[in-house]
Amino acid sequence: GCGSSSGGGTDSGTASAKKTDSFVLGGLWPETGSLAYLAPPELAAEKLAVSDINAAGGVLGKDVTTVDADTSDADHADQNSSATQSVMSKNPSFVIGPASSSVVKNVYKTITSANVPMLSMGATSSDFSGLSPYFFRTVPPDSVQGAVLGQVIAQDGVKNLAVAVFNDEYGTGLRDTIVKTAESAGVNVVYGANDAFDPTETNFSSIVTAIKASNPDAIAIVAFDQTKPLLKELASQGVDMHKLYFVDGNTADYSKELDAGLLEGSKGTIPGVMASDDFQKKLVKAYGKDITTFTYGAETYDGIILAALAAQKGGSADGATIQKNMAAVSGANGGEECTTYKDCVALLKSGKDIKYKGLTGIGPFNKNNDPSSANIGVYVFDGKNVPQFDHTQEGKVPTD
Amino acid sequence: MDFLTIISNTLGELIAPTTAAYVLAAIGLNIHFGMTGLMNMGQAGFMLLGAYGFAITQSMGANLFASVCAAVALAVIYALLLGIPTLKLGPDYLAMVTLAAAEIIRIIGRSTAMTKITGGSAGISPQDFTTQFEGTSPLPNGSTTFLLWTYNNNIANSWWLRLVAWVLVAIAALLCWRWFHSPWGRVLKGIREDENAIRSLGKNVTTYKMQALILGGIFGAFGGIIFVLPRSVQPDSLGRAVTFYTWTILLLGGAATIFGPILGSCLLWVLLTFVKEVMRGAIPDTLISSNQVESLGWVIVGVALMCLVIFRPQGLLGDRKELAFNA
Amino acid sequence: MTAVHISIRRHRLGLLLFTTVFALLMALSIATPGRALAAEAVPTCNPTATNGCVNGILQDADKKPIANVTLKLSGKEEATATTDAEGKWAFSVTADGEYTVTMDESVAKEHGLKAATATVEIEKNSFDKARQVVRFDKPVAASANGSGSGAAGSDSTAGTQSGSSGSSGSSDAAQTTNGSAATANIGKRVWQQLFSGIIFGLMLGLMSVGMNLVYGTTGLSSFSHGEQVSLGGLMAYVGTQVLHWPLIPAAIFAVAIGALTGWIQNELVWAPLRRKRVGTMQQMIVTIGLSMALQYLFQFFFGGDIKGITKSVPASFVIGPVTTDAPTLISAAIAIIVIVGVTLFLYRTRLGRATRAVSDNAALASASGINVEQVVRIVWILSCGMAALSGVLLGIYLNGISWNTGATLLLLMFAAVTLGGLGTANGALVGSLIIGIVADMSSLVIPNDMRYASALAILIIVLLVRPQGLFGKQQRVG
Amino acid sequence: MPESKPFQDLAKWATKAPEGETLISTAYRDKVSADLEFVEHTPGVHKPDPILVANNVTRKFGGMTAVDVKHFEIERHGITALIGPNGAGKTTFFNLMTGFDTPNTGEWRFDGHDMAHVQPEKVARMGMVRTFQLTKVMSRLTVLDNMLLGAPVQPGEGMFRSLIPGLWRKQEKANTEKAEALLERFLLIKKKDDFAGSLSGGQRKLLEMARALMSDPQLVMLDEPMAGVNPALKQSLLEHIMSLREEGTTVLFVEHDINMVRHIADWVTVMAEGRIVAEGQPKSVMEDPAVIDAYLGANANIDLGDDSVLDLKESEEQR
Amino acid sequence: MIDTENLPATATRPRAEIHVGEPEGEPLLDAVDLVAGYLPGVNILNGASLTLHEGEIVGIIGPNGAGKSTLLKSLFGLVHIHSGKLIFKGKDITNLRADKLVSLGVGFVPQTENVFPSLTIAENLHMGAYQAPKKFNERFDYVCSIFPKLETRKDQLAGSLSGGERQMVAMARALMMNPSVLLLDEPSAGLSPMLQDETFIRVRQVNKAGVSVIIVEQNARRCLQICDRGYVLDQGRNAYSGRGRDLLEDPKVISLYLGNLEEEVEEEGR
Ligand SMILES: Nc1ncnc2c1ncn2[C@@H]1O[C@H](COP(=O)(O)OP(=O)(O)OP(=O)(O)O)[C@@H](O)[C@H]1O
Ligand SMILES: Nc1ncnc2c1ncn2[C@@H]1O[C@H](COP(=O)(O)OP(=O)(O)OP(=O)(O)O)[C@@H](O)[C@H]1O
Ligand SMILES: [Mg+2]
Ligand SMILES: [Mg+2]
Repeated sequence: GCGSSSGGGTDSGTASAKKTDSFVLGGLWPETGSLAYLAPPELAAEKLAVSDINAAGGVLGKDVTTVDADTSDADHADQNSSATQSVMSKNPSFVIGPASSSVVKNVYKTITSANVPMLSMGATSSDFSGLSPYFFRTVPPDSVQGAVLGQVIAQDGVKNLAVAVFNDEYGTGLRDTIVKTAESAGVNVVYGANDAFDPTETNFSSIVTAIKASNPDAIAIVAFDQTKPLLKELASQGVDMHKLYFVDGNTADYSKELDAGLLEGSKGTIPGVMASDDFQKKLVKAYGKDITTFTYGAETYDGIILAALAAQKGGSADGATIQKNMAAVSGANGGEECTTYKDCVALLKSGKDIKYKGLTGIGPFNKNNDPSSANIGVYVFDGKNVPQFDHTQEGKVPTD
Repeated sequence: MDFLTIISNTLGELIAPTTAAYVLAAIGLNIHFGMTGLMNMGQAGFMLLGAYGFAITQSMGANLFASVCAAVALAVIYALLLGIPTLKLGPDYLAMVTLAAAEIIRIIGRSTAMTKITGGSAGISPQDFTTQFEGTSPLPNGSTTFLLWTYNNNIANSWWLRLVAWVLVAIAALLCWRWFHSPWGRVLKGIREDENAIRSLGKNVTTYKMQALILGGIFGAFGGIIFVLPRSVQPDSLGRAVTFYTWTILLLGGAATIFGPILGSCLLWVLLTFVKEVMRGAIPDTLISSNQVESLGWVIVGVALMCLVIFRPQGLLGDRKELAFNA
Repeated sequence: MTAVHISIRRHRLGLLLFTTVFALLMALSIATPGRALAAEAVPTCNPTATNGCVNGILQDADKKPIANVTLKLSGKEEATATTDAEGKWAFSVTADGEYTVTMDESVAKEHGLKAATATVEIEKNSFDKARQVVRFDKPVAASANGSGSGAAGSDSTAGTQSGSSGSSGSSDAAQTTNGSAATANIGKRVWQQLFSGIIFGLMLGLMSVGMNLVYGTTGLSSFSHGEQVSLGGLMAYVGTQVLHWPLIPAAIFAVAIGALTGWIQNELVWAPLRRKRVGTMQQMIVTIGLSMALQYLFQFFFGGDIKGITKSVPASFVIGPVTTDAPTLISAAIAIIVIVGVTLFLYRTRLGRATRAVSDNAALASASGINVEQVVRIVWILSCGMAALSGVLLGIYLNGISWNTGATLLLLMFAAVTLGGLGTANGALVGSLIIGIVADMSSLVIPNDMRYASALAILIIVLLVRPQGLFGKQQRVG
Repeated sequence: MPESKPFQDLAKWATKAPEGETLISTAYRDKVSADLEFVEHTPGVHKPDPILVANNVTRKFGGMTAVDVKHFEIERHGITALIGPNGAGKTTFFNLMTGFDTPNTGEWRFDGHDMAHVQPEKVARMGMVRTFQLTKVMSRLTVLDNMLLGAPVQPGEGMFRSLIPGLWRKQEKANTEKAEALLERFLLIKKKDDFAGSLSGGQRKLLEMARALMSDPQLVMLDEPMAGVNPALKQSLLEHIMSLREEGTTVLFVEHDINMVRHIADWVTVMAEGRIVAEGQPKSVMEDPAVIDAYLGANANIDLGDDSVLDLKESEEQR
Repeated sequence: MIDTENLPATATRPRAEIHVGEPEGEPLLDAVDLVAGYLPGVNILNGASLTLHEGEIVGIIGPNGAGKSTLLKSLFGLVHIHSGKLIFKGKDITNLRADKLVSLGVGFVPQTENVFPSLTIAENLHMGAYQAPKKFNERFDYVCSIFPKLETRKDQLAGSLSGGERQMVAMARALMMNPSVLLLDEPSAGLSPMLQDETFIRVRQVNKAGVSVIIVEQNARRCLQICDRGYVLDQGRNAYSGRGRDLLEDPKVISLYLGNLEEEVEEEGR
């Protein structure tokens, strides 16, 4: 009878059940390993969020403190656990991270069973909807972005589409929706509907040969950092580089990596309203070092702010309280819209209900603790290979 | 820096299920390599098969015992398939074949073509296969603090799992002790030294090697089950790195010793956690960024491993004398 | 195709469904406050909170845009639009509900379009339905879903796309298209993939020949050899991108650094270990530790992302059935020259023979007057230098190098040297070529993410037939 | 008359010999010499009571024929010496007989069983045990463990049975006693708890031979057992070999020490270039000019300290 | 007493004139009270001493495990000498690296593992001439005159050779470098009687050409026949030493180390 993950063990000794006013932010980041390049924007966002919160008077009048650990990647499952243990041993009020779906799978039970709410900024797997009352995410499931990109592809008149996708939960999940949407809108998927390449792939020449031989007039690339060598290989085999489609994992500034003009006209989607230059600059400043990708930066920031607001609203920084108030501060019950922690706290203090509208532009948490609605920004690469904001599309996240 | 949590986290690794899982895998490898001289560079393959066997049958609703049997059966079948053609290979070649075979299992397991069975790269989520195990726990719900450590009683990385894991380790160690000091163990050691000599004395070397391969594989499968129970089944989590850790554990502790794998595993994970915890606490991120701190932690662990072997090449419990007769 | 029949059979049911849904929606839209404004034709439409889009692109079967065709939107709101020079047209609509787009039948006939009418459903709040793309060029295969945005069956009222029911159908359809396309493509791909397999094999050969040299001299399988490769690539990156040197000096710098690390690690680690007569197994664990330390050291300095050594993409040209470029050919040439050089060194020179003698029996080699330490030192320097060189070439050929590029290729290097026969020089080359070709060619027949499995399977199969590898020699018993 | 008594009884009695006595009976010896007395001295001759019979066994390495034995028999309970120049194919012949190598052609029977394609371990279990010329000791096992491995059929060597010590303790003890007695005999008892890898070259030879004797084989094939063994010890071990026969063991050995061959062999077979070129009683074979020419050499009975040897050599070279 | 130093290298020394004890004069190689062993704390040599004069053949015999091979290996820098002194041509060579000794003109044939199995015979011999590759052809012809088989089999891998053939390769390899001192560890083991004799005669021949030889043998009688002086080693110490001939006839040496198989066989024969 103790099988449920939703924590039967309510009041037996977990520190998070006690009322407390010190908000301890636990962070699980992929600081080493194959996803390590995702860590800088996340860490920067964490720093920025914490400094914003503390600048606005902290949570419940106290500064937020952080405890961080490196989960590494799924290849180091042992590190997933020991990092979690490391963070949990410091009694966090709330845990932000990990970003990758596979790592989330490895750790979420340990965290949620201790009644500590956790929020993933990057786990897009649709399996995670309603995983646990203590599991939240600020990123919409992959079906949302996939649908938008699929339509963008169809709308551009693409007849034959090739999809280069890496075999990872993120990649194949997103690919499936893109393919489904695009096909139903009349696009012929000539490559990649079932084929994927290994995430550790380094040699893309035969993959590109296969893509080229399928004669696509546009290529969607669903990958992370592997995109860089893949792009060059595509270019060197003479593929039309102006009709590529990117996703949030790789819609990035390629001005340093590629010759100017190479990607001009290609498009990409990123969840969230336009990640403003301003925010990017702030991240770089908070991090103290140059950051090349900004993936999941905004999601991280919003996640932390939401948790801090939840604690503030509930009047205690323990896990159960935060969990109870997460939906409320995100605006599930309506409330006055506010966009910064400072403003939101002010509203809360004046006894109002709030609706935090953050950088990601997501709607309030729905019953699955997913964002109920989301924004998908569509970007077009300019002559310097930098993605420029084109338009955004908003919509409801399906709940089943 | 908070020393108490550093110490409790570090020492927590001593009893962690992961540590126990590695002990089991290393005990298996000890039978392979320490005893029989089989250079199995694919212990993770056995672990992955064990984990798949257990988790897939669990998610189909089989009972616990049947699932464990399935895991063991998979390991046995794999050992047979691998062993029948390849046991005649020289040690270095066998190493390569086992490494390749384990990698093939992982690649096939994670391929999109297998999504229906193994879950592909997403693997199998814990809610699909851990509930039954957690349900067998006699412990009450909630969490318990014992000495320095607080863990949930039943869920995920729990006391119940720790209990089961270490009881398994104890049984495995006991069995190994019995085997190592029996004529059977003596034949295996003889094969390790010179299989042709053993052949000339009328022992069926292939059978013995096969027995060793299967036995070590079964321990590996148990290690795999324990490894995935607190987390999820993901093919990448049981890849080459795991085999390398298992080897490191075995040789750190001392090959062909009973307590070597246990000590080696404890040492490795304690060292790793200690270094990383201290680094997290000791180096302010103003100096270098926190992901650099984490990388530096790994660098130090790597160097520490090198030093351990350099300064104690026979391992903690190994016999220095044996080194003198290394082939 | 049966798709058409299916959609016709569904007609009645669809009609029923449609009427109910329609009625419901009508009721809803009446209930909503603020009556919808009229639809309008716009140059481009993007859905927002207040408007949805019905848009598309009018192309003929050959994907040529059809300009100046008038399209009529009817349904909840009405408007007309004319396709532009690219064939694009768009309606911005404000009310949720059914819309039908119609054009002149004659146009459809003239351009061989599938239909002249399409009905879609707009729901502003939904990602799936805020925008509906209508394309009359829709191919038959995709319409097998029976759902879609309506252009399928000419006069079909076609239900709105229903998320889950379509998914299995769509992937099946994709499989068939993919399958037939694949077979047609294979002919085109064979030569190109054979070529890239050979090139990759050569790179692999260059990488592994150094590893094989170390194995052949000391019996040590070095797990840190992958990191030596990464090091070469990363140092070239430092040279070209950080220090802004031209490629050649950067490459020389990288090789020099690689060779230096070989020398240093021999002096600091391997020589003392040999002096203590530590077994190769233990030394192997040290290489695992070293590999770990190096990998994270790279990550410490270079971060986790992929670094490009060169920025620009070289101009490609076509030779016979394959497309290639100059750097690739030059890299291949360098690889061949170096590998052949090493082979000649091993079999034709005194020092080369000495390395083999040392691996057989170091004590006896020393008793024959060979300075064993010297030989091993040279081998380490050579091996690490070649690894660095291969890292540079690889970084250029693979368009980037990261902290773990070498590590991901390590297994293939091992496979290559084992396949060829451990410790044999030409074995490493032949083994690498086989592995490279099999890995690259196998994606013609099996899924891409399994292609390395096929290379490893080849290794196992070869070893079953020749347990000592292709070039290895069997020892006698007794 | 020894022949009137059943051998078996004698053999049993022999193992229970009183302390101090080495050679207890000469029953088998007498039988063998009686049997061989009238056997013709031609290569490939038939013997009255053969234990091993080989026919047309050939083995080629590349272009070279290492073994080409038309017909060969070993007399049961006899001590047969196999001699021949280096590279004659003696070791290869051993390898073929014991299944470590497969011949290109030929068939051979041991005790009436066809031995083609029989695995080496099976061969050993059938009672044909061999030693290796280039010694094979289990380096990282103690000398005693090396010996115990030589003991045949041990219940404790089963994977499951080994878990229950009760099943094998008793036998283990008996084996240990036997091993220690043998080690005593081979002057290795002091080294019994040392790793075998630490033995000197000669000691390894001794261990190898002692180990082969642990299993009381029917036919023991010794490949240069005494090369590198101290002459004094060698001499005392020869008696042991002779006593083996009285326990029912047949001995086939390769040796380059002519005195030893003369001393203990009942029958000598000479191999050269893979073929059996001569067979017979030691005395007569050693006098065969062909054997002297190809194997013993002209200097066999000359004091090498003599300068005449050098002069002879010089003149030979001048030619 | 002959002044060996001043004799032309090719001169024949009448055996009768060799003194019972050691010849006087500066020894070529002098090992004094060597203590050496493989493992820490276990000494195999417990103060063994040995002297080799220019132009001598010195034989070492002793029971198995006495430490004869260890002595040779320690002379050659392959076993660590814990204490004691080792002088070669007036220079201290204690624990000198083996390849350095080779360049000083010392050659060594180990007892076991004395060939490179994965090299061909020719390559093995190349290794023998490693420090003087130019002389290869000349020396190759020389060793092939001793062991003609090597010439015909020169491309066969040493690992596939028969025991005796290996021994030939080992001996030939050492002769390739044209050493001035030769350390031989059981060179005759595994060779056919004819080749054993041949080996001993060749040893005498090279000795006559000016090479000083230390030879360890279990074929003790043959060995002592050709030795100027002999040592009997037991348990890592010198037990007896003296002229080869004298040792050969010493009853104690015979009963403890040499045995009397030969006589026994001869008696039987009669
Ligand atoms: N695997 C092999 N490959 C090539 N030649 C071989 C192989 N094994 C043996 N030979 C050759 O076959 C011949 C016979 O070898 P074998 O070992 O049987 O000789 P032997 O009679 O035992 O000699 P010895 O008295 O020197 O031990 C030798 O010339 C040897 O070189
Ligand atoms: N590698 C080793 N490690 C430890 N002990 C060793 C080693 N090699 C030899 N010994 C021991 O040293 C002693 C002397 O060995 P050594 O080889 O010198 O004997 P030896 O006189 O040459 O005997 P043999 O005539 O049998 O060759 C032996 O007792 C042996 O057990
Ligand atoms: Mg032989
Ligand atoms: Mg010796």
